[in-house]
Amino acid sequence: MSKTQSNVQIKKEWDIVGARQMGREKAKELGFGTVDQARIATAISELARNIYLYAETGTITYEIVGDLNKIGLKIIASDDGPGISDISSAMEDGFSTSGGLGAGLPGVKRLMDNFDIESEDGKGTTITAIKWVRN
Amino acid sequence: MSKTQSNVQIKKEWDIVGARQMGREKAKELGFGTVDQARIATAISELARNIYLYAETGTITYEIVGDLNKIGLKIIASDDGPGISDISSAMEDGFSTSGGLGAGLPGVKRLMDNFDIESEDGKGTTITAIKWVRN
Amino acid sequence: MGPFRFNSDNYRKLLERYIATEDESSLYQAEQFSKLSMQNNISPEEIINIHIQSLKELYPDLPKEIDSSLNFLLETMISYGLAYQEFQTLREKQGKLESEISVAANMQQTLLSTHKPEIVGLDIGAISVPANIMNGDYYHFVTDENGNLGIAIADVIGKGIPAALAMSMIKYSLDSFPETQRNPRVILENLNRVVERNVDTSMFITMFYGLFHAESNLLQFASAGHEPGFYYSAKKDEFFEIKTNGLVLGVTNDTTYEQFDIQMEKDDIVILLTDGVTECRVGERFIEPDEVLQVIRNYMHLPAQEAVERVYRHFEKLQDFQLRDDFTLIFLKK
Amino acid sequence: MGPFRFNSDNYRKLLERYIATEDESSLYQAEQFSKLSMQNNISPEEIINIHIQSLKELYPDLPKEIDSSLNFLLETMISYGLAYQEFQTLREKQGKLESEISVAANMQQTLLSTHKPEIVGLDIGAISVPANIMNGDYYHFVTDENGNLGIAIADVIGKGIPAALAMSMIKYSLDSFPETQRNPRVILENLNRVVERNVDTSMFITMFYGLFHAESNLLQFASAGHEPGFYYSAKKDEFFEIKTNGLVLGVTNDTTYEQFDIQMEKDDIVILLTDGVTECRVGERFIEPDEVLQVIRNYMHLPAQEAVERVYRHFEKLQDFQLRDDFTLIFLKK
Ligand SMILES: [Mn+2]
Ligand SMILES: [Mn+2]
Ligand SMILES: [Mn+2]
Ligand SMILES: [Mn+2]
Repeated sequence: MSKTQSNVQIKKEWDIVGARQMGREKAKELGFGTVDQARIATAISELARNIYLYAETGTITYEIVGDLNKIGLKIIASDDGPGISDISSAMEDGFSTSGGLGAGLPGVKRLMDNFDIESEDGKGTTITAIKWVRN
Repeated sequence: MSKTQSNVQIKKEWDIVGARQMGREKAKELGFGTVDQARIATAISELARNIYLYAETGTITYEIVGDLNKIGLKIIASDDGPGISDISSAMEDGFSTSGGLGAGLPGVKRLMDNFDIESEDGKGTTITAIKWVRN
Repeated sequence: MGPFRFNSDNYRKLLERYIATEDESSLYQAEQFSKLSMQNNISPEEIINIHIQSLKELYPDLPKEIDSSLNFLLETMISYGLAYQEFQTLREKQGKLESEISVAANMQQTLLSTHKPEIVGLDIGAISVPANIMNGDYYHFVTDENGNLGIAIADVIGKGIPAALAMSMIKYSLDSFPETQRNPRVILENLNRVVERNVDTSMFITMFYGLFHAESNLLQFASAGHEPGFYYSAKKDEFFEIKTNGLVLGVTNDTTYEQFDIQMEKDDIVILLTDGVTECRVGERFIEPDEVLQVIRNYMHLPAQEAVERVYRHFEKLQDFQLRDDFTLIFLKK
Repeated sequence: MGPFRFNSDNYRKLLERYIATEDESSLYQAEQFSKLSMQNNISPEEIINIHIQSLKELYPDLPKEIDSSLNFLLETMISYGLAYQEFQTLREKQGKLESEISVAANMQQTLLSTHKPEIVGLDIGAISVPANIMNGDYYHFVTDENGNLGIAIADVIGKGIPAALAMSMIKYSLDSFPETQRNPRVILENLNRVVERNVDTSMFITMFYGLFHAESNLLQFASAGHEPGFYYSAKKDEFFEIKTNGLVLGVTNDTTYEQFDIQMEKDDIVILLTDGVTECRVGERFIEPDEVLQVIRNYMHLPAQEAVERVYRHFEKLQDFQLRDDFTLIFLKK
């Protein structure tokens, strides 16, 4: 298993692909099945794309988490962008943030097991999501 | 092309399969693509299953219809069963008639291009649906 | 061919049989399998995965390109899986909302319900049926100590919840007018101000208000743009349209209404209605006024309540049991 | 890697590249492809079909078993395709319903709006914020010719559209009582009968009604099971709970209410509220009564309107901007 934390900078659209790839590799290493690997990659896609579109630059961080009983992959997407002024709207279905093309944040929440968002107007956004390996 | 009208009697569950098969063959002969063949078979399944479950016996009739410009397959499902007392409810999404397993009549309507229903309380039901070959 | 449990072994077995025989029976079972998997909240991308696993078990030497191609397909299904999950959430939400609306509709029915009074020498029939769950039509009877009868009939232009709220407003405003001041013209002028003040300009309310004097058999009335009713004169055996004029409620603050009257005689009938009766649609065409009167004529010899119910049932059937608009009909028979 | 049009050629090209390279970039584009196909209302079974066609073009000698297996997969996707189409219908329906509710909410706001009166020697602040779109809390001020102030504050137990309808009823009933008869006890007894007659037994309404006499500074009040407010005595620099008793509205027809009074003195404050204030939840725990009073104390030196707004903003933040219940707060400062 590689070191427990690593990250990918998001600056251009191409970096979204890099972030997905890193996530998929980590997921494979941890023993996630094909479907979950694809779900994790899609969630990262969404998060990285949000950074690219709205904050311009930011970071996707990968962390292996867990205890004796379970193990999982934590994805942290953080940026210093404009922040999300209305979080409860952004978490509503149908209120897509990627110009109608995305599954939006509710999609990320569905793809992963845990989901947390912190955002302050003008001070950026940090989204943390975990997926647990199914036994 | 075979004769323009034929039919399958529905008396037992096995007849549903026969009705689907006949429908799929007709559809293939008429030049429907694979997806439309599967849709027509599914619609017939639904109609035949309704007959089997609620009217016990009935008939699925196949008719080739059209004019110089278009050609299609007409499916007529008729029975002398108890009839549908509340047609508008039966045509509502989520009000499934096959014990939660079916796509119900709204499903048949979506799978086909034209849809018509006539039913009288205690006097049976006749459902007519047409699918047109896409050019 | 009985019911089977949802699991991937079943899928593999069905798939194997289908590949061997290409029979319709396996496809029928494929359909049953997919319905069952939907009942178990299995997403479409999981079906693709089950397909891949089954194929690998059946063909351990599956060409690498095929395996690879199926992974690609699985990837395209993830978004569809999300849509499928959103669908399930939405269906729950919709169910809740619908039950909320049906509670509100019940409440509205209680709130707006009116008691049909017994007036000596006047036979009253009234029916009001909503096209959807909530009724945007309204009628109301009120009597004073002298046995005079006030009759309101109204129609909100607009449907659903906003229309229901507007109707509650009309009801409570009407209730709040003192019993002694039941002059049709004045009532409409007061209501007009209430509506103008409280309701969005995009919502209009039409209303007819009548006051029947029990002793003199005089019906006084005024109308705020409401669908004209009919007066049947028994002596002439003829129907007359009840002509009025008057702006719908809520347009301007200072609208005034003109008051009219009809001297009712024995066996005469006053017929009040909303446009859900006269603009009844049969297929693509609207019904003709003469047809409406012919139907009324067929039943008007019956007791008033039975008559309005028969007329309603006639139009319900004519419209294939699918009302396009709320339907309200009142008969006042001398 | 720019945007591309939706067509099956694109799918084939992407698939071909992925089979050759197995690179993440193709999978990213697969995701984009599927989102685009969803925008074009392409059903999942059509994606399977595009996949089959692409594979046949890439491998004209595709093994018969593989072809056959994919047809089987396609068959299982037909039901999912139906669910997908139902989802689109439902989304439209939901959109309509939501806009209907928002129109109704706007109307409710207009209908229930109250004018905050200017009373010499009394500083009034009031705020009411719904947790969802429609407000199930209600407050109302009314003055008579002697400058006395009637204050109503109410909470429907129940949310959404039915609660909104119930509140309209309360508002119109209140409006219909003659101005001269503003005795709190009598008002609650009358309202109780209206609610009992008109509203389903599963819906309860709590209400506090107060009458402030401008000349004597006496506040008379009665409560129908409403959340107790607080009385701040400036002389003692202490808060007292405003103790009352009385059944919620609508339980039995003949409920009677006890009337209490408070003699207000200079700088005293009467604080009226709904349980959305006192039962404010922070994470998993309810806030303590002392914490509520501490927050009130922090802002009560401000002008009454500013004070209630500051208290609201404090609790809004504490609850992560997600109210669990409608929030209504009134300050009456001598
Ligand atoms: Mn209407
Ligand atoms: Mn109408
Ligand atoms: Mn409430
Ligand atoms: Mn409350």
